[in-house]
Amino acid sequence: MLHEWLYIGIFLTIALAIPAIALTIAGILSPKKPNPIKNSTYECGMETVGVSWIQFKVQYYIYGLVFLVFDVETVLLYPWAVAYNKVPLYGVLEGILFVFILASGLIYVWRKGALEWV
Amino acid sequence: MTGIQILFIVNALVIIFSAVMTVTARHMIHAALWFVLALLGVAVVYAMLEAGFFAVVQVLIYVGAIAILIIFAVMLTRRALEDQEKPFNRASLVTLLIVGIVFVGLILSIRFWPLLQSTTVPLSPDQLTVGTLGLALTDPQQFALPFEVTSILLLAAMIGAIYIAHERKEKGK
Amino acid sequence: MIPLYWYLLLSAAIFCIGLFGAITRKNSVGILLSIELMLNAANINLLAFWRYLYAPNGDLRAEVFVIAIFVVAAAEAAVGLAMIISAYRSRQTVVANDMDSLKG
Amino acid sequence: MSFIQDPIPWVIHWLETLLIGWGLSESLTQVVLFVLGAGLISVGAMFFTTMLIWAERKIGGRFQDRLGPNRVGPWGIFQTFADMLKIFTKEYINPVGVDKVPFNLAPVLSVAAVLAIWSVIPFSQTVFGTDISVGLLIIIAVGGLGEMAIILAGFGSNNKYALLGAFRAVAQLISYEVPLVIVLLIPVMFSGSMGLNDIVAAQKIPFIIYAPVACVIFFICSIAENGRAPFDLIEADSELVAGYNIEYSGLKFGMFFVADFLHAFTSAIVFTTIFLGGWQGPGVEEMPVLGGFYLLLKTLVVYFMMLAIRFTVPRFRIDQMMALNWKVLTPLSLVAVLVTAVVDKSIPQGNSLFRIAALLVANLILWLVADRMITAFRKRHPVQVVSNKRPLARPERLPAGGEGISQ
Repeated sequence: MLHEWLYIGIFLTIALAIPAIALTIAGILSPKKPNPIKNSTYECGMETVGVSWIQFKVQYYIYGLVFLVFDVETVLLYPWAVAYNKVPLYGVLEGILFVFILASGLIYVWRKGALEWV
Repeated sequence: MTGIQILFIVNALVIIFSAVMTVTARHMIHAALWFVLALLGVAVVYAMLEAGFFAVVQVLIYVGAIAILIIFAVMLTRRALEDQEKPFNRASLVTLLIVGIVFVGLILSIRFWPLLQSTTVPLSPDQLTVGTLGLALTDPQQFALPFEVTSILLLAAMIGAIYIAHERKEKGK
Repeated sequence: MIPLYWYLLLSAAIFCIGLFGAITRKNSVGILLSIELMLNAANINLLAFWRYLYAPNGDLRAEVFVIAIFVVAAAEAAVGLAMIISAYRSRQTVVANDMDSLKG
Repeated sequence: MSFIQDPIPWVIHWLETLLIGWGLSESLTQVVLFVLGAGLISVGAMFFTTMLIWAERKIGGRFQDRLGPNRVGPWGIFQTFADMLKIFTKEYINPVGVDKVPFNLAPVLSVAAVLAIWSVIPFSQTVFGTDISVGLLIIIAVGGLGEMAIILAGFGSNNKYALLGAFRAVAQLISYEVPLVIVLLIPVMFSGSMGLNDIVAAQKIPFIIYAPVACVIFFICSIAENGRAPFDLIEADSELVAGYNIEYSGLKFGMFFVADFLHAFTSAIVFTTIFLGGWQGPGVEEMPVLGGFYLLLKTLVVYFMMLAIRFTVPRFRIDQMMALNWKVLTPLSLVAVLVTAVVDKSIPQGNSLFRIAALLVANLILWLVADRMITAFRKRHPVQVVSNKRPLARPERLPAGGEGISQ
């Protein structure tokens, strides 16, 4: 088990290293002639007005919220799905109850109109 | 000192450093990004404990969902970031003292605990997969109730959060 | 082979950092982050105890507890951030000290 | 097992004995082999992607009645290398006010997040990186790292448009992750494991036949996760200057492109592994090396289908895309999980032909019902203009009172 995670760790390190090395090589090869106009932020030829941060609408948060809840609930269903072949019928029914609770949440959000992108 | 111990110490230092940065960073986005690094470190700790499922779930839920939600929320409330001011309230020194005492107390309380010397035994292949967990979660003799209650808790949280956060259209008129 | 108390020390350290942040942070999102750190510390402890003390007996209580903490963390983040956004909308602040009125 | 039947484990075994013969310890040999294997797989994936960029441009050209690249080398096959050479020598522009660490970390992370998926893919019966028991969840989890990369890019760029683009991209990615995660429960249910090796081994008959609805949902969601047409709102250049990567230049920009192409191919291989039986095919028991060819063949077919969709289907509007996800795919995937769980449990075990037939019929009924419901819904709610407040190009057509102009 641990050596499997070691492999994943090594793989991740290499996966991070390959683009990093490529970027470094390109950084060495590439010319460096900065000037203030080139380095200005790309905003339709205008100076950046204010901080780059602007207000976002709450819809992003709502999607994130629904996603979070669904993600957590689904992840909890994975142990159930792994054991699916071994659990008796009532165990499957429990999983179904779980899915129904999940679905009722979706219906609530839908009826509330929180899923509309306006 | 074996390789895995060195790995643990490096990882622990990364976690603690990023946790400190999370708590002290002035910019909330930076705090959230340091928080993500701390979470990834914690996922590595889980993997070292051979709790593979929880390591992945940590990345999936915390990094993939909670951290993104937090960043969304920071963006939504960004005008009040107060970058220039001190990030702490005036009780910070007293709190530092209290937290130090708590930390020392925690160490002292686990110092002479008899079970501290327990060692690990290799896990059975059944425990490495989450099959047994899944069986236990649906067994009414064991954890079927907590399993369903968690879903109700999440449902309640979602309904509550949507109710609070959703902008009601008719309000403006 | 890592001794059990290493995990406990790490978790105690994270918990104390989180505690410090939860008490002193002005920004309420920061408070939430600190609380999540504390929950993570608890999770490390639970899984360490599971691995060292309970796994040999096939006892799953610690794992179920970890799942519960994940769910609580998610619920807390969802509702807490929604409240912060809502409070921000009505009072234009996320500083916890300024949220001193019970009116919405 | 002879060399012809299964060369790669043979080579690995030879290397292992060689390294141990040199006096390395058992665990160190393991680590060296891991590094070698991981390096080979990642470099191989990157190289293969480079070739696929050419193929994609060529095929895309054909779809659009053009020739595609045809100057560098025969059939323009070296076009990508020429492009790479060019982009390697391009200047990095570091705009003022960027947040250095997130800005530079984002391209690296976006490639790494896709590359990491390759660590769990089984290439044949005997050739795989690792048979970890949570492989399926790892594939989803590293997708979360890709989302972090987009956020880092958007935030680090110090640019309104980059930030807006990043948030739209992340909103799309997390939305489409929901049905993806739900639908992946079905293969796990069938195979009783989250390890990809077990999932492939359980597919003597591919899961696409057991669960076609889940398969289609997964396919749509993986296209959306790629951010390719018809879901290419991440780079909707007519609406958001270019998306989150607007401030990037040189190879840093190129890295996002590499990640994009790599992601397309990777999701094709993931789709093949989970629903089309991976390396399964006739004769793999005797000749495991054939499995690799089957996998490649199936993956290329899936990839070609993705290309065909990309080059023929017009782009969704963002509200349509979100509606498709939350109002069609998510409920449908939940119902698909329910139907599969009930049907599979209620039919007697052991009779595999009957089981397939029952599941197939259940899926078809589900599909028909869903189709009917969508049609009925669209009849009740005919398509209407979402926003009639947009500024008109011709002022004389302004509605009375000039209310039509939105600011």
